[in-house]
Amino acid sequence: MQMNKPLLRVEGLKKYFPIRKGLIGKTVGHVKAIDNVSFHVNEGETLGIVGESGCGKSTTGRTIMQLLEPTEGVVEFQGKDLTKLSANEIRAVRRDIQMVFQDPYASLNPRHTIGKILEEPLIVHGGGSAKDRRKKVVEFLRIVGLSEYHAKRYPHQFSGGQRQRIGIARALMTNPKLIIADEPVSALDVSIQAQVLNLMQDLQKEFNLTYIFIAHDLGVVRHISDRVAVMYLGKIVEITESEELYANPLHPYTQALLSAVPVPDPNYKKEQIIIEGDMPSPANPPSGCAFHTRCPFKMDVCTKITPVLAEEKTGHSVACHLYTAEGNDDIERKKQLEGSV
Amino acid sequence: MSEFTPKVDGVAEAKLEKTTGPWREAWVGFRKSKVAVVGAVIVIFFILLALFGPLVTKEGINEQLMTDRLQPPSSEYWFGTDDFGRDIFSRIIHGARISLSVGFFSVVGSIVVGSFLGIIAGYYGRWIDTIISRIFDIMLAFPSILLAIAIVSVLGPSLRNALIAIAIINVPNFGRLIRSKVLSIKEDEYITAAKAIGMKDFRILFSHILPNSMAPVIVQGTLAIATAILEAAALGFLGLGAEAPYPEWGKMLADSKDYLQNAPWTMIFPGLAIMLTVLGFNLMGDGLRDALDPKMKS
Amino acid sequence: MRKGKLWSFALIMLLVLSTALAACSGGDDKEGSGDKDKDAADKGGSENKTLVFGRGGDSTSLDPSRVTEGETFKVTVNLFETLLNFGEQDTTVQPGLAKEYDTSEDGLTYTFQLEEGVKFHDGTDFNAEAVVKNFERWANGDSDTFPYYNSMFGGFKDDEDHVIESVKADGESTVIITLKRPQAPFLKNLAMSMFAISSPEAFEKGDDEYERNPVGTGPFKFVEWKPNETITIEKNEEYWQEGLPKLDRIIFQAIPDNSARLNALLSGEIDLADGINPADGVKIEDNDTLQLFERPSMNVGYLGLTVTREPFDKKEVRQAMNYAIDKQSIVDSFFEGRAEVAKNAMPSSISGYNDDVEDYAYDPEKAKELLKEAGLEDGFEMELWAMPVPRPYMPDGTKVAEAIQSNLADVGIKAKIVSYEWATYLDKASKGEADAFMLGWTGDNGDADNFLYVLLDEDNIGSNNYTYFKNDETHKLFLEAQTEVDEDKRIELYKQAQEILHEEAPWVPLAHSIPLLGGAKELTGFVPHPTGSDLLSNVEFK
Amino acid sequence: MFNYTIKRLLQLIPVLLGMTFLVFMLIRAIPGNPAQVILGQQATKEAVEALTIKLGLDQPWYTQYFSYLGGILKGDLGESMRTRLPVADEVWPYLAATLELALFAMIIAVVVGINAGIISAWFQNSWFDYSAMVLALVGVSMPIFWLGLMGQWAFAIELQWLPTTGRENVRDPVSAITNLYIIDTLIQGRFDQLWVVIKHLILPGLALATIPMAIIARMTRSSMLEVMRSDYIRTARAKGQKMFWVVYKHALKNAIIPVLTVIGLQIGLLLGGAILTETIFAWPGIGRYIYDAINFRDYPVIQSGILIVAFIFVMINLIVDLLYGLIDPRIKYD
Amino acid sequence: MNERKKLLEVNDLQTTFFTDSGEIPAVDHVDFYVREGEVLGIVGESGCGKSVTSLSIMQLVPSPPGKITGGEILFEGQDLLKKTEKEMREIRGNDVAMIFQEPMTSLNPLFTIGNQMSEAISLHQKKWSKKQIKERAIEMLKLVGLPRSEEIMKEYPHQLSGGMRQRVMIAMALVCDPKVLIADEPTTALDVTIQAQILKLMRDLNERMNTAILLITHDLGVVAETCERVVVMYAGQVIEEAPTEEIFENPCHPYTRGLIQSVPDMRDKKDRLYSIPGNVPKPGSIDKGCRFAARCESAFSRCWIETPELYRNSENHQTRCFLYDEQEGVTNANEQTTVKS
Repeated sequence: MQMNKPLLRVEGLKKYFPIRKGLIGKTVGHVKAIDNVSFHVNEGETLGIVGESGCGKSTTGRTIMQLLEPTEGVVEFQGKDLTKLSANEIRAVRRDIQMVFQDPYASLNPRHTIGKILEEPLIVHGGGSAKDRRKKVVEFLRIVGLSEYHAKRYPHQFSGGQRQRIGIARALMTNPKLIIADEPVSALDVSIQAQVLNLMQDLQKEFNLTYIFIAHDLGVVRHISDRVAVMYLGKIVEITESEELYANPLHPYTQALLSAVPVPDPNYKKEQIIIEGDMPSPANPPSGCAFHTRCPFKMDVCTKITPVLAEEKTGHSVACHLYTAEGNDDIERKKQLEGSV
Repeated sequence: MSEFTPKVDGVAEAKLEKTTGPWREAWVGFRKSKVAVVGAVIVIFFILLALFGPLVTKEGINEQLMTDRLQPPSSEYWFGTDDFGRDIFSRIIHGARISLSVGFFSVVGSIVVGSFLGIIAGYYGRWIDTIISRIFDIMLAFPSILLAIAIVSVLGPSLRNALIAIAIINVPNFGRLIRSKVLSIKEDEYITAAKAIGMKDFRILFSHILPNSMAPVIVQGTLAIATAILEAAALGFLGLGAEAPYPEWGKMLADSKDYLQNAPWTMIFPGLAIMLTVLGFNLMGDGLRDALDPKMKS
Repeated sequence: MRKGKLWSFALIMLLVLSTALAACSGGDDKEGSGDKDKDAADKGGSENKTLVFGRGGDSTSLDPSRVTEGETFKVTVNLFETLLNFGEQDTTVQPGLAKEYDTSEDGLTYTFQLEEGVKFHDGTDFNAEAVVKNFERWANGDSDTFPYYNSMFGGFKDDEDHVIESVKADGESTVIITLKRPQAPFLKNLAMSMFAISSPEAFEKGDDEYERNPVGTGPFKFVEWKPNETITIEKNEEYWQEGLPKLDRIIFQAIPDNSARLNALLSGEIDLADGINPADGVKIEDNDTLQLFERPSMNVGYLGLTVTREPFDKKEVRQAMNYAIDKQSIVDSFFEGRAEVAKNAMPSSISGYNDDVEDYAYDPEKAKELLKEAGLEDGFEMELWAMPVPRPYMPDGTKVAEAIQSNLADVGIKAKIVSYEWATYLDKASKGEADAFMLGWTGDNGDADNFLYVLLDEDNIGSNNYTYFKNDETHKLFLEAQTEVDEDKRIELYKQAQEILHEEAPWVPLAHSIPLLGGAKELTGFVPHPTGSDLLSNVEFK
Repeated sequence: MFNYTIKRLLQLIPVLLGMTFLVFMLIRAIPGNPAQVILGQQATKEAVEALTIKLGLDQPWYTQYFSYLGGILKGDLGESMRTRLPVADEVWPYLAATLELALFAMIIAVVVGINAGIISAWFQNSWFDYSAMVLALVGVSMPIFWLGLMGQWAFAIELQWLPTTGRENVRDPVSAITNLYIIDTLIQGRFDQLWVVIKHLILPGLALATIPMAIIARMTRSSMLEVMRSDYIRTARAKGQKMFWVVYKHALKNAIIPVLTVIGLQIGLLLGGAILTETIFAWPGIGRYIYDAINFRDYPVIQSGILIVAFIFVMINLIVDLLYGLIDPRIKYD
Repeated sequence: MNERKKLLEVNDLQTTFFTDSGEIPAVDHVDFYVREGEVLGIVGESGCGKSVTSLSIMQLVPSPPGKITGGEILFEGQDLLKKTEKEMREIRGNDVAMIFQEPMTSLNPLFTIGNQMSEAISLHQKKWSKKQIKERAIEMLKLVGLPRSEEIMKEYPHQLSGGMRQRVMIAMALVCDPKVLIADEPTTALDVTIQAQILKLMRDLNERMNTAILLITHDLGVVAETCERVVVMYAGQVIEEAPTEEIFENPCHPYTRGLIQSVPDMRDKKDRLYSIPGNVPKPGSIDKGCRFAARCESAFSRCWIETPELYRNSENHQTRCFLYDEQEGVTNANEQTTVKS
């Protein structure tokens, strides 16, 4: 499955938001929303991006879409670097990359009927006659589990789950290859969330879609993803296949994250690693490894040198000094660790 | 909001087969508000008066009958006569046409110009925004009535020029409103969604941003008509508005303020007419706000 | 924290309470604040010796020679005196600071004998030297500093048209003025309040300083000026005329709005108010505590027809306008009868008035006939300019305009009423941009020249001749009259001119209004002067 | 906070420049020669021409503008063409008169308006709420010149409870120190005069207060209603706090910010917009000063008068903005 | 466990919202109880009435439009619904305290933490001096794990992170040693790592101070990790009630079962999630039969006509489902269980 060629390749992507202060709005610093992120997505697979709020996972999605202009880096889609395209060319590419948003209500124009909302991508990309378009709208309404008569209604007349189906239908209208789903189920009730996740899986098979699935819920991500990237403070700290990640997390943050998720089984006794404190501000990230302020295995080197994402095992990369040469030099610490892990 | 607030969305499957668009919903909400309905009734009453009143009143509202000067209200002259012996009742009815037109057209004028500037400023931002916003700031820094007086002074006092002056002083209000609305809608997720689809800016502007910023404009517009009528009356009162012999209410007040003690009806009725009309628009505006744009503040 | 809150809450409540209290206790005080205020003021003496004079505007200066505007003279006439005075209620020439005067045969030399022992308010002596210094001051000025001097005496020291050759002191109390050429109204000019004699010591400190701190010889001394609010003057104890003035203090209060001023009078806050609307005259007459004063008329209100503009370039049309307008009805309604219907360009009180002129009757048919003769049987459209501000000669321009508009409509002339604010109005009218405009004139010195020449001679086109009327015959008559020293001959010349003006009809003369004042009943000795500047030294409360 | 203040002050510069320019151009667009007006109807043509030159009115507009601007920078607001006094010297009494009236009106409007709004919101849909809001609506719909005249007629002329016009009993004038007569009489311990001054303030003050009072009441109510729905109000109640303190401590402080904005705007409007009230009550204020100046085409007075009013207006809004910072710690001005 | 006294008893509680579009019974004949020192979970999806139930106990239901229309709420044997507003004020915050979902908005943004803490104390400890109050506040802040408690007293809510704010909320709620703490979705708005911290804190406090906790949540994982006993609500009704282990091992109501199966499990990956069809009903939209019938795969004719009661299927397990009505026979239920799990 992973032998497919990459559909999307992201290399050294950075997105800094300037912080302006003072009399003339001088830039005094940057919020490093994404800081040197690299990964690739193969055709037909689902890459999950997981992390806590403020880690930059949504910004990553939007930067790939070129909704935000990247500060630096390469976003290569089907061999084309999107960052180098003109505005018009990007618009054309968006036929192939679509997005599904978190808030299914906010992402639908309240003054448009569902029919109009679904038709719009077709109009924008010149998708056939009015009649064809309407036919296609009805077809996709059915595909996502809604009915023809829903086309005449307005977004507020639908429940959250139905709206998310509409959002998904809209993304499918132009037959895209890649769908970036930004927290598509986090606003939904559990029973509805399951429906939407199932729908997304079905659609993936049917239309050979590639997903980038951004979420904070580790359970959901695990369920839907083939590979998972864990982000912390604008950086990917670990990326690997999902089975591997959940079975054998390498980064202390991943470990803490996994252990923090409450499991709906009172008999399941896990060893809880509760990390203290909060995520630092991305405007003023800690030096060295961004996680060192909360890391239970902090070494001296962690405060000084930023660890690089490197392949620890085949297909399993991690950015942590526990697995780097610099880290290994910190032998005393390493020894202590061996006992505790 | 917390979950106990009944949400509309659940209704969908169970009850509504009929399409209810946002405008229809607003209409339903509007009808429910007693205040709004009272306002609408008053406004419609004055609109009908303006349209058809002149057909039923006495001929020659400007006909002067010096022998009948300052007659108190009677069966012949319902509201009495003024110092030219003219029938105040007929004049007030004709005056409705003037006040309503001034209110309506000045506000339409400010909306058109204000929207244009506001959209440009809000959507394109950068230096265009800076310039337009600064101009708005400058205009808003003047007390509006002073600015109106100055403008009328330049153009010469007349009804038309009063209308223009009122339109001008209201432009920055609408401009700012639209600008802020555009700015906030621009951040809405469905705009991002539209961009993600690959939609062009121009189309986003006209198909998404404009229709969604109309609600507050309609509300503000209704309220602004109320203010505009008051401002026109104030200019008329200062002698900078309607020229004689137009039966403009503010001018009628100014003309009769010397008779307050001898012939109070000459003052009371035009004053009441102004107040009622303005009240009508204010009530209606309030109702519209609740129906269209519950989050907007006065 | 909560205690702090409580305090601020209490403070707010206190404020509410005090506001409410203020409103309520105002109600308890049945006597009325006006009366109460008066009581307070009266406590000093047994009788009221303070007069509050409510008027339409504030003075712009207290140096009368520097302005042309009436509100200033209302005050300065009580602070200063002129060499000669006008009569109590007319414009005949009476002795003032000069107890005697003498005119030479050729009308070029005037000799004045001054009152002796008169002192300025600053204690310096009034004498011939002081008079000379005043004249020198004016003659050395320019039209900005002394605008009236310029208009009345033909310019300044080095100007060719300057009338005055020299002003010389002959001893302590004799002044001799020599003219370059005869000027008929010369003595009347000297009686105008702008040529009042100031203390040289005071004005030598600087003109700008002086106009805030006037020093004259008049019955009252300057006390305080609160701009746009009040000017207070008080009794000059050293005044040279025995027993005068009778009041201790006069306060001129500016109340721009006519109704507001009337209201203040009704409530007793002011004792005397000018600019009473004709409509309110009856109300004052009917009021037991008030009395109405009529100021003798020395003005004319007219509808000017710009003769350079079509169709008013045709005499028939101008005459038609005269026939079309029902002046009597206008006078009855908007002057409430407190005006004389005008037929000439000057009021009847001025010598030279031609009563033989027969006025155009109100005759719409005749008007239509004349229009037909002029080839305008279908009428025409015109702009009718209405003054935006009340003036003594026209208490409510817009209303009169509305009445005229209605009259004109009867003969088929569609008039659109146009108004600009006052500055623009005068400016545009003087440029001849109006078809027909309402305007008027209040005489400065009661001379026919001050009406006929100033308003209707070609020399004043672009200035006060707004109609652009030009007539060789009248021009000749006016110039002749200016230098004619023989009074009877002058009168004849002006009468001739009025005949011509009547026939040519550049105006529709409307009315000579009688400006009204209202005062408290117990006020005595108040005699309104036709010039609008009232000497108040004889006024007192009964 | 300091930096923010400075920043806002600097941002004012272009606005103020724009304002001077706008006013300058606007009044020069008004037809009519000021020299004519100054000299009056009786003046001769030569006199008018001479004065025109003397006033520099024959100069091109930009020369006039820049010399005016230059003057402002030196603290010279020009000299009234009519009274020949420096505007800077003569403007204060007018400004003070209006300030006193506007502040008096504003205090009434704020005290009554805010409390009415709070109580209306607290007892939403009660009879008080309904009647207060109907009154408020009538208030904003009221032509104040009409209200003022009616009030004058009723309370000053018919009932004679209050004086009709002016600021003081002119027979017993207040000796001006600050020109704010309430303060002046207090300083001098003239409580009899203070009482008279307050009586003079009541009618015009109430007329002027009507609209802001109504607006403030409506604003407070809607703002309070919104705040009352918020979670921290629920928290405060869950602690067992009394409703009175929930409303006046927790809710009011949060609800006051939009109300402050309105108050700031209204003070500004009152300053220049009081022309009608000042006319009716013969109040010697800045509105009339400017209005008269427009009639007399007294350029320096119009320019500087409007500039002063606008400047105060802008400053009040700045103060309001800074107040936000004091009330709301979330607004960090650094 | 059973010998512990019932501290709070809710019997037949009905709370109705009177809206323009009719009466909505948000809480419909709800019964449950909390024992001393116990952690009871109320779990359900949005709109099931769990929050209104908790607000009803505090009598803080926004009124209008809401009104408690029936039932009783016994606290230590006394009916809270019969208390005056003044008496209720004495109980609120003192005997029964409450914390809310949004720590961001539940603290007044314009007052310092110290001010808000002190307010909570001084309202019920009227004789305490300022110093005592301050000391108590600082002590409580320390207790909930806020290290810089003295500084925090002077800070404003916006200066704290979400997790810290929720700790402050908890400290504030516990400041008067309440007997019951009602926690309405206390961790929903927080990130997982922070959620883990807060849950641990609540468990610790429960043990140390023996405060009974009524934990309202939609997250079954949170329930499994924290609660002793669970009440499941659906559409305004209690549909199942049992000890936590029992619920997860032997869920009886088809809804509970469906809910548990809908949650993507972190531990092993299923190909497809179970999903309950249909949407969460709007409160008040179903007035006849079982509220869940329309979505229930086991529904039979009776479910559409009669309204089920809570049937007791074991000593401490009740279910509102006809499958457990003795009339229907136990076999029915057993069959269902085997089929489903």
